[in-house]
Amino acid sequence: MPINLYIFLALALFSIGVIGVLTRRNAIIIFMCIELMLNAVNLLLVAFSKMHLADSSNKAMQVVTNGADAQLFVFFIMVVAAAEVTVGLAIIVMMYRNIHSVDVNFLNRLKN
Amino acid sequence: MNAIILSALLGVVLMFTGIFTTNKSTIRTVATAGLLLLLLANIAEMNGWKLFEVNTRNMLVFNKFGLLFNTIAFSATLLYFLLSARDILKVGINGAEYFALIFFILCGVSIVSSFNTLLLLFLGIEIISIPLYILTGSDKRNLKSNEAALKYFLMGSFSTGIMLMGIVLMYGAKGTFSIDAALQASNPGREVWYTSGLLLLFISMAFKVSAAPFHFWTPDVYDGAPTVFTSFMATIVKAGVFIAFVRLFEYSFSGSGYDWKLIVSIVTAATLFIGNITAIFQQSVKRMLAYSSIAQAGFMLFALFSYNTLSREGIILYTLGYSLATIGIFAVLVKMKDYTFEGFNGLARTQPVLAATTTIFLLSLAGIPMTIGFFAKYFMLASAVKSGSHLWLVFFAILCAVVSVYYYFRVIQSMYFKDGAGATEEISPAFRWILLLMAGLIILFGIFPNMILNYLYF
Amino acid sequence: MVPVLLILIPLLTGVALFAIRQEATAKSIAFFSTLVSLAVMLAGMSVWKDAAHLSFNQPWIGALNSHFHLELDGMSQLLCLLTTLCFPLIIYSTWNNTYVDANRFFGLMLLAQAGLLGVFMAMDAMLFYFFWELALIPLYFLCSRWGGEKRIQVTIKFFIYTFLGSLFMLIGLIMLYFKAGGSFAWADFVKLSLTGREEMTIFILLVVAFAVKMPLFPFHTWQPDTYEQSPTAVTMILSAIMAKMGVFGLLRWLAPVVPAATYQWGDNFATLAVVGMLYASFVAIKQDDLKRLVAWSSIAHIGLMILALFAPSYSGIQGIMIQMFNHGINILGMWIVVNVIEQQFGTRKISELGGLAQKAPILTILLVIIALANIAMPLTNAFIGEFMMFNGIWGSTATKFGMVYAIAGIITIILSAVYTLRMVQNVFYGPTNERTEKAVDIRFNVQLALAILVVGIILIGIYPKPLLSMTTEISQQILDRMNLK
Amino acid sequence: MNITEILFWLLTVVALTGALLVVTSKNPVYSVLALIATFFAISGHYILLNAQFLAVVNLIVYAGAIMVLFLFVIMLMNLNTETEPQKNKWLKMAGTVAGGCLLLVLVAALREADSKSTIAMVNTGDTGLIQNLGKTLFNEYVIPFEISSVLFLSAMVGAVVLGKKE
Amino acid sequence: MNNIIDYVWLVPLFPLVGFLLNGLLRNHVSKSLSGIIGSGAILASFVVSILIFLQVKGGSTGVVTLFNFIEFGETVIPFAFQVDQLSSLFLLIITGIGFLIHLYSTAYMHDESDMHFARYFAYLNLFVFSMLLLVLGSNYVIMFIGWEGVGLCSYLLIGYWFKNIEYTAAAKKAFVMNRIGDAGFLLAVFYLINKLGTVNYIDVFSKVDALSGQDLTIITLLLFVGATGKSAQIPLYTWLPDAMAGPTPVSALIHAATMVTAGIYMIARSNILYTLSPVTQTVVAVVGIATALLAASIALKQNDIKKVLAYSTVSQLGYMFLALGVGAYTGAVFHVMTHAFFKALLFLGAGSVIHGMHHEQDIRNMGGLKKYMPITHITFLIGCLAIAGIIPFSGFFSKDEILAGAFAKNPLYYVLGAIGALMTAFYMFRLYAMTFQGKFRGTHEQEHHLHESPAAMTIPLVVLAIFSFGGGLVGIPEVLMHGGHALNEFLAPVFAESTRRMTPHAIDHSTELILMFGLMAVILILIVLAWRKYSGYQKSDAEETGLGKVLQNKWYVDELYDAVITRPVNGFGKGLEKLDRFGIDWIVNGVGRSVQYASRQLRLLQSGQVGSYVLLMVLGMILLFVLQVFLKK
Repeated sequence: MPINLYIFLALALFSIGVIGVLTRRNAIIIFMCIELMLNAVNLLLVAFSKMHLADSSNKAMQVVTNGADAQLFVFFIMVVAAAEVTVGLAIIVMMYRNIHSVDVNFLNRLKN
Repeated sequence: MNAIILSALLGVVLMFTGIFTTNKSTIRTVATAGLLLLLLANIAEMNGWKLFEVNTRNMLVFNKFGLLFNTIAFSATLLYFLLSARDILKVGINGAEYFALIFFILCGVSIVSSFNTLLLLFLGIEIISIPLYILTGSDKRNLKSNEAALKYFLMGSFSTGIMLMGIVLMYGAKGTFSIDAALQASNPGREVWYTSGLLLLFISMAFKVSAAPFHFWTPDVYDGAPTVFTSFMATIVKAGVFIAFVRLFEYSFSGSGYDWKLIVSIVTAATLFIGNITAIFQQSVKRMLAYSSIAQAGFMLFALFSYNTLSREGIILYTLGYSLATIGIFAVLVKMKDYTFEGFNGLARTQPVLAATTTIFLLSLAGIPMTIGFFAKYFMLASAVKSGSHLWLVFFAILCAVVSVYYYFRVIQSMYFKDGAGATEEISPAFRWILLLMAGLIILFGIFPNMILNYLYF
Repeated sequence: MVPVLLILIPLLTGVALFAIRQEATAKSIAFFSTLVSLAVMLAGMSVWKDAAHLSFNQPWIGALNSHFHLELDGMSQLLCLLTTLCFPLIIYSTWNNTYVDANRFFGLMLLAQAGLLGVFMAMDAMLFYFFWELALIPLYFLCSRWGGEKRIQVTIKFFIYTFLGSLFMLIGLIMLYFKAGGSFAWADFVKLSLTGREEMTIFILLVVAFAVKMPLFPFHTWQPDTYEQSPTAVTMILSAIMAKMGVFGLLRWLAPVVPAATYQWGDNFATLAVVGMLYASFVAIKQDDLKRLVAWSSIAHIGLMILALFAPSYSGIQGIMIQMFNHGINILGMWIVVNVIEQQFGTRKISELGGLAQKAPILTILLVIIALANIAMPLTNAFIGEFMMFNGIWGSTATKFGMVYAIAGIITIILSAVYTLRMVQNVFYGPTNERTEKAVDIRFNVQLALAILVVGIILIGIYPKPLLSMTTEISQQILDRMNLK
Repeated sequence: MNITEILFWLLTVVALTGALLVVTSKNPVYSVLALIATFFAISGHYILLNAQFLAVVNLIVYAGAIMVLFLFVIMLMNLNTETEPQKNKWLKMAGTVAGGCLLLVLVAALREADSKSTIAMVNTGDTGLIQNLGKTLFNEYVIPFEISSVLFLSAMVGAVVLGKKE
Repeated sequence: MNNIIDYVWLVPLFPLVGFLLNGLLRNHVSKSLSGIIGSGAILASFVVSILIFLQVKGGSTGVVTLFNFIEFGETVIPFAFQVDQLSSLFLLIITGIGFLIHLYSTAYMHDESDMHFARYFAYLNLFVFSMLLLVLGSNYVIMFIGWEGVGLCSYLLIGYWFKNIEYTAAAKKAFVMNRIGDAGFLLAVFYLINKLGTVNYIDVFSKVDALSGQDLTIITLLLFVGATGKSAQIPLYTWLPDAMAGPTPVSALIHAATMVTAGIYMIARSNILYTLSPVTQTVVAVVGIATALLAASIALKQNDIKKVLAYSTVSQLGYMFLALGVGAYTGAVFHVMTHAFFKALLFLGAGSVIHGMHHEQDIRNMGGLKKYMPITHITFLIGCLAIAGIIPFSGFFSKDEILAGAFAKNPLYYVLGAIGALMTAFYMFRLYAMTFQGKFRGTHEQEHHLHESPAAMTIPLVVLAIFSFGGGLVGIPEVLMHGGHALNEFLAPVFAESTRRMTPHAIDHSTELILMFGLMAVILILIVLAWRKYSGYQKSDAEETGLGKVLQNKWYVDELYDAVITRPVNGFGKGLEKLDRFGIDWIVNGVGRSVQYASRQLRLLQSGQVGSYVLLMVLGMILLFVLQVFLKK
């Protein structure tokens, strides 16, 4: 498949994630949208991994990688995402315990 | 490598200390001793004595620059511990864990000061960020602390997403995550991926160092977090990220073949402007310092703007000067009963040593000669002048520096020239002596910056 | 050795004073220290006058190739003499003023002295900048801590204003540093040959700092307020010595370093100077506050020095140098009188005073002589300086408008008589009022201080040759660099 | 259009629809479910790209563990109804427009690349196999792997700090 | 002591020592002692001056350099004294009359306390010192030192009674007006230095051909500006009448005999420059004659005894400038001399009257004093006759010489000058008649206390009266006596160069005689008229009207100056201060304010909402992308 398609797809997912962060007020949903952004990145990484694999059979291109590093990167992203989720949800729960809401609009004691 | 491994281990040690004892002074002693060990280990490595022989496969590169920075960061942390360890333990019941998290952060700092691949940059930044989210929210009953933690977390993860997108695009163009190898690989037609990716990476790093217009988290988080942790966050962590930033663009900008000066200058100018201007109207010293840290970041961005030897020296001096001064001020701030400017009224009468040292810290932040802050700013400005383009930025920076005098001096005015009680908590003599030591260092390095700079050339 | 001693004595004493609690002791130590400085300075001018004693050069910041280079050449000697002479007089004449935290007050005074002396002796731009600021910071604290009602706003404005100027100067010095191939040495700066554009940029950057400090119209608005609000002892430093920093900067770091731009901009700045002189003189006529009056008069007098620099000639340049000294001691005398009046009557309003001549004849006599020096009567020191400056301005070959400047400038000579005599008339002459009814004459210390000044004023006025020969060489050097005769 | 392309487009549509649903649905539970659907579609893409290991890990870690955690928290907080009041409409609009612009700009920027002929290898290649990845991970990538343990440690400590009752 | 000229520095030294002694010891010396110090110093100077004069008369002149005053580059300004015919003559006048006035003062000022008495003599000595510097200086700078010095002393002495704020105001006015003139003088000096590199008279005059006509005109005009200030000419004359606030002997010495003639001395000294610039000469003559007429007309209606004399002085100074303007330098110097005698006499006489009347100065309250103060009366009458120009009184000769010179240059000058002379005669005898003739119009108490002044006052009067009577005999015109003009011969070396270059305007003897005696006849008629009219003067409350009122109010010149200069300057000062506070400073503070305002507004960006933060971040990203990727290629 042309790499451009994957790029556009990843960008679309990424942007939808961004839009979600921008428009939603529920902290959990915002967090989910961020996960969506990370997944868009993962998808693109895998696509690039395969692109570079394709390049490696092309003599004109400088061969740098067989794409394994990208897939491992995806792996590490997932690791980090998991860690983040642990912490993030802990924070959200703590927040909820205090104000009984996860609406980010209520977070406005700190301003100006 | 000494630093990375030791700091991770020390983090674990502290975790276990927390399990076996609740004695605060034990925890404090262990943490301080551990940090001293860490510092010594790093100095040992600077002198070529490696504790661990690890094949990093070129993913980590330890050079003088990074090691010197580590030394500075650890020394600053040591001073921070000496000044504020008691206050860290006052934040909540999980004293040992806070120290453990700080050690993990130091691990992250030593990773980002020596990374050679974007993967480790990413991991290092995350190792720094995740404990910070927690420390920010560690005052669990305090709604401001909660709010700050959540804001920081949401926006931090958002910027992580942007960073990753940037890394991916760069990888797409070059086929590698290694930052020096990326320069050799050139795939015609894909440069635009590289540029876009680099830009996204730049943006996310700008977020981490709170450069405008990606700085919005900074005032709220610094304000909301427990003051002791704000101190750590605003100094050592920020400096660490800056070193990563500089390290990253040391290779990347020059390799990209584009003129980055324009956008860097715009971001720098915006940071200076917003940081300085907004700081003026603040009523709380803590929040003022948050904005001031944005403003200082603006000056540090000069290191990126004009990449040359001067700026390399300068960023080291800058991080040192900035950290010393800010840690000192925050340590005093922690002791204050009232964080507003009025709270400082008459401090010179009630606590002359605190007032005098705070004055020196503030003068250093303002960049007055005879303090290291002056040389920090000097190197930044000189490097920009040397680079020869976008001179307007230099003048803009000057104007902003002048504005900064106004709000820094407001504190001095409160302490010295206004009447008031200037109430503080009880101050131990050791605290005073350490403050004096720091003030002394600031002046010493302010008169003889060579003592630091020589290390870069020995 | 002499330069180092001159810096170290006030610096170390100043720092040490912070530890001394007793007021009287602190004051005495400060006074003694300033006397020692004066003795060292005099020794430097008489006994140790070989180059080895008057110059000190050690590497300082290796990474920047900056040297700790101090030197006492003719111009420095003159200004250092002024500084070392003024400080003991200031402390002595204000001996009866009381200050809270007197030890800090005097400590800061001495730090300021160290900074000022450093400025006048530094031959390395970085060092110069250092001392430039070192002089400023203690004064900020002095003004803000011990000043009048509105001191906080006024001094922060003063500080920000001058700090802005000095940052511009810093950029200019950095540019010069790179142009000079990585050297801060004055000797390298004056060897540079820059393009017109570069000179222009550097000129503007440097001149701002000096213009604010002097101050040159229209950068002057901080000055009357600051002089008014500062404690008088500090005002003495500000106007007697610190204002000279700007002029000194022009002479040392501007004109010889960027001579072409100095020419090119000469007329603009000369015009500003003339306008400023007239402006200040006119404003001074209607001032009611003694401090503001003297402040404005100072602007007018300094304006003449600026004018003489931007319409340069040999006699003008040399005139500036000796006038820096002369104006310093004259205005110091004025301030001492103002201080006496303020201490005694608690007011500085001219309209609330009167008839002091009946009650305080000695004060009146001394003041009248100083006032006459202020309006440049012949046989007072100021006449020599102003004569040479006006002569230089009139005959300057650097500008086409020398005569116009001289004619416009000479109007201020007339106006200075108007406002000075108005002050004398309204404060000292006429009938006494209830406020001045119980006035007493000045104490011995003030008498002595003023008498020393008056003797100096008259001696220099009659026999200016020592001052002139001191500055001949350096004037020639500056003029050679500017390609002037 | 061969089967690969058909699958590609199908998965793409599912992923995008899922993503849009995540953003738009009022009920958080629906959002979670839509996100899981998206993850499935993305896993499908992985398989299509012959990255089986990642596809599986994605399903296990993301769809399995993480999303369940989300769901769990949402249930815990009793957020499964439409609790979210309407946000300021203008801000919402601005957010959408800004996101759209970002997409536009990114696409416009990346479209420039001379990569029309570049393809991502589909259905072939064995880099994605667990054996190869494992080898690389424990040879080349052992340092990041160890370092990520620090990350987990800190996350763990963090969870303890935040979760422990005072 | 074979060459006394080398010791010329003694002449100014004595008064300087006197000044220092009296000034520093003023609290410790008795009145008599300070009187002796003061007068003695001048007497000593006078003695030396006489010796010098004799030597100069023998033909030797010289320059005595003490030290180099100012040096820069090639310009050297020495502190040197030049002794020649002109300066030695002035030395005699200054020290001679100075001594008489010091002597007079010991009695006149006797009411003052010890300290102020000593102060008075200190000032007076300082004045003499300055005046001596002025005339002795061998270059323009030293002259300028004396020039300003006498201005200063005039200031100090006018404001001698400093408790009276009016007096100090008059003093200030005098000083400022002098300063205006001085500024012109200074500029001339600068011009000279920059053109010739020297200010020494000898060098300047020998290099005079190096100056173009324009240079000369400018220099001489600027110098003349100086002269108008010091010698009270239009437009700077108004300070002199006000200067009468000072003690009367001061008026006699400074504001009649010596200081005000400094301008004449200066022009006479620079005669060669003036001779070579006809434009300036015309200006000098016109200003001189205009001043003479204006002041004389004002004097007609003044009632203050000293004011009349003051305007008379202004008027006479006008004559001297007329003389200078027409090139009759000797005439001018001659008139300086005779004027010094008779005007000092008149002032001292007036002082005697005032002393006798207990500080009453209004002549409307006097009258009939001749029987109470006979010596004063006689001497005053001699003075009046002298100033009126009655042969053989001294004024006749000098005035005649001036008028003859004027006629030779331009008959119009003569006509105007003659009118002035007539007015002079009229107002002087009005003054005389109202003071000494008729009945006493003062209070009874005043009448009771009236008495002749003590010897210390009358002796100077008599001496001066003798000189006023006979002083003119050194300059008897050629028509009356061949070779009678001793002064002319004496001064000839000084004016030699001018004489050589001037085109002589000789008038024939018969015309001169007609003019001389015709004028004197008219003057005599006027004297009789005035005498008769004012001998029977009665006080009346009727206000003056018409021209009389204008004259009484001095042509409203003071008011004019007040409206045109003083008030605008003050207003300007006030306005500028406003401008400063609300203009420049407002802008400066405005920068601060706008930064504060920006701060207030900018912090609103920090809304506290995560959504808007992220929105702004995204917008920032878009902006950077657009800049970097699309706009920069």
